[in-house]
Order: sequence, then structure tokens, then C-alpha cells
Amino acid sequence: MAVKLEEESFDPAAEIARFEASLPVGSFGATASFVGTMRNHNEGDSVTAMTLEHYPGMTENQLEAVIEDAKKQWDIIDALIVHRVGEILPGNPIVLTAVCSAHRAAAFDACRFLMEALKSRATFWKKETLASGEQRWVEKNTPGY
Amino acid sequence: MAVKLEEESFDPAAEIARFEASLPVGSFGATASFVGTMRNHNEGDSVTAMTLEHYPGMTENQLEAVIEDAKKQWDIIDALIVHRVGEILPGNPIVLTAVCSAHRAAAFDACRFLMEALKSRATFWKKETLASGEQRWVEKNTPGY
Amino acid sequence: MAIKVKFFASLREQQPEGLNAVDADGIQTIADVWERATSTQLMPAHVLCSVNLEHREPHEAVKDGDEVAFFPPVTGG
Amino acid sequence: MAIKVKFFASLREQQPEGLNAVDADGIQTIADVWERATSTQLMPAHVLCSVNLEHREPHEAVKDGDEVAFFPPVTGG
Repeated sequence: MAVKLEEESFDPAAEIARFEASLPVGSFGATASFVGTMRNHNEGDSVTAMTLEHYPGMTENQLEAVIEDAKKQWDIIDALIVHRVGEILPGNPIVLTAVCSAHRAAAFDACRFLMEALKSRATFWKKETLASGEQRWVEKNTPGY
Repeated sequence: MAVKLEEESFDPAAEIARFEASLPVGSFGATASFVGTMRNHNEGDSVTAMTLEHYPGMTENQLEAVIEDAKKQWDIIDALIVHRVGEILPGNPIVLTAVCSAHRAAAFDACRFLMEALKSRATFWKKETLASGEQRWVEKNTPGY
Repeated sequence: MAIKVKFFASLREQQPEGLNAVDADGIQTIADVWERATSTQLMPAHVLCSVNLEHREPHEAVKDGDEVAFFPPVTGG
Repeated sequence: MAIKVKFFASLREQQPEGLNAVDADGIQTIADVWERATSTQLMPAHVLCSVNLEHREPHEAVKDGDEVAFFPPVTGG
């Protein structure tokens, strides 16, 4: 199990490769992953940058709890959550969730659960900078199901 | 949209990176992906190798049809399916499905649909080589939901 | 006047090598192709089939020049 | 005799800088901390709160030395 908050841009592919490499070769048959990437538009406006604020200490605890919950509900081998904090630009990854399991159903279910759980529970807040220069706090998430 | 049958081992991370790079920066907010990896055991037996047979022509058509079906059902930007054929070893990737969309629900749903649809419709057959040297055809898939 | 025939996976291994077509004379359905190609009466229920790369049912029609394939349940992914 | 107070995101921007604790005297609940820290009567319904890094409800108790945080709905991921 790993939870990482990154202050610099990260490479989701490299994170997944490292995560899989930490497990015995041939032990898992399924890897489901999700990457949230910053878009250059939101709610009809052009967005040029974003700041991700978090609550140091509480956020990490919550992400670890989310993985523990997934392990209780599904037969998974391991899970990974990586989340950016700080200033990010369009095209940059914001979040990665990945799950390895023997069979695919558990990996799909748990990977999606990680995303929904972190979006509803983990203390992150997004502030967008629009093309006009205006800054605004994102007020709610898009629905996940 | 891309469908690829690979005769040699492929790198899922590199395939996803290429797929994302083919889309405009900032255009997508969600990438869901799934990788099926060969395990070193199945149904209680140790497995040392596997052969993936397919029906050239028909298999590619089916994978393209599966992506078309996904595009009809969900608001996705693009999708990718990569599948191995030939001889593979434990730890090698067998299949990759990936979907990019604006928001995460469509990416999750469509990525899982691609896997279930290809497992039920696409003409691939697996033959396992056991540690004993015995070879056997895999007779059915594990459930996906 | 011939219908191309292909077998895949376990079905391929059960057929004599080199069989790749049957005479189209008197053939009406996929099941007829099976009977002629395998010299057995009944096409087993678990056998799947296609005509010209599309999934089909055994009772469906075939014609001269078609490519008919027989295979077990798919197990990819 | 103090309770640490943190605000995040839009709530942080609405508070005077440098406020990071309130006197614990007479404080019983999270809502009391809000009242003392912000000099407003009622904690708005959309404000979320935590005590010592755990989500809590406004009516729940706090004690000397606790760290209480107030923040808007989360929007990560």
C-alpha cells in the first residue's frame, strides 16, 4: 500500500510501473488504474492554471484509510494513490489510483471506489485561474456514477 | 480509435502515453485503463507459459466494433485496445484497454465495457503450459462483475 | 464450387491437418459444412461459428465462396 | 489553555491572517470554536470541520490542546 502527495508533476506510467514492480512477477492478473488530468476548460471557461490545497497530515491519513477500506471490501493484492498538491497546468496529472488483483472484477471495483472515496472524503481543494486572470474556488465535483 | 495485435511483448505504460499524446493537451480529464497480465498459476496449477491464438481479420474487426459500441454508449474522446498474440510468459501483459474522456464516469464505464465485450466476443483462445509440461486449453473466463 | 473452412484452438487440433475447404454442392447451412468437414452428424452445442468473419448460428445459410469457421468459446483478455 | 484553529481554501481567505488559536475557556463544541474564531454567531451549514485530523460534526466536543479545522466541501481528485 502506498499513498504519495507530490509537489512536482509526476509520471503516472512510471508510478504504475514501480507499483507493479513491487509485487512478485506472475502474482497478479489484473491492474486497473485511473488518472485524472487537468483540463484547459471547465464549466464553459478557459482555465490556464490550478492550485491544489490540502490539509497536511489529515489528507495522507484519509488516503490511507480509503485504501484500507478497499482492502476490506475486495480481494485485492495492493493499491496505490498518488495526488498532486500545489500549482498545476493543463495536461498535468492530478491524481492516480491503481489496484492490482488476481482477477479483474476486484481491480475495477476497487480502483473506482478509491477515486469516489477520495473525491468525497480527502481534504483537497482546487482553485482555478481563468484565462481572464480571475481566480475561483471549484465548488463541487462532477458525479462519479 | 486504435486496435493493435502485438506478436511481441508490449509496454502498456508506453502505449497509454502514446495514446494520450495523440489527443490535444488539456482536452481530457479522465483516463481509465486496464491491463491483464499473465499469472504464474491458474485453477490451482503452476503455469509456465501460454499461447494466444486468434482469428486474423475477424479478431481485429471485433475489437474495432467493441470500441464503436463504447463510443455509442458513452461520451468518450477516444479508446485503445492492445492485445498480445503468440507465446507469452508469466508477468507479460496480455491485454490493455484504455479510455480518455472529459469526466471520469464515462472513462470508468467504457474501459470496463471494453474488457467485458472483448472477453465475450473477440476470437482469442488461450492454451496454458503447466509446470508438469502438460498443455491445456483454457475453457472459460472468470466472471467480470 | 467450394466453401473455405477453418477450425481454431482445440477444434483445430481435433481435425486432420490440411483440410481447408469442402465442396459446396448440396450445402445449405453452417451445420451442413460441419457435417461434411468433420464427417460427424451433429455439430456440438458448445461449438461457435462464423461466416466471412461474422458470428453466425449453425442454422444460418452459407454459399459458394464463403469462409466458415468453427471454434470453442473465446478466452482472450 | 488554547485550541488550535485552521481554515482551508475559501474559508482561509475569509479569515484574518495570523489567527491560529483561540482561548479554550468556556469552549465546549466545535461550533463554539467557530463562534470565537470568526466572531460570528452561526456556523454555516456547508462548512465542514475536523478535530485532530478526523472529520467531526459541529456539535461534537473539543478540549484544550485540540486542533480544530474548518473547510468547504472537498474538491480533489
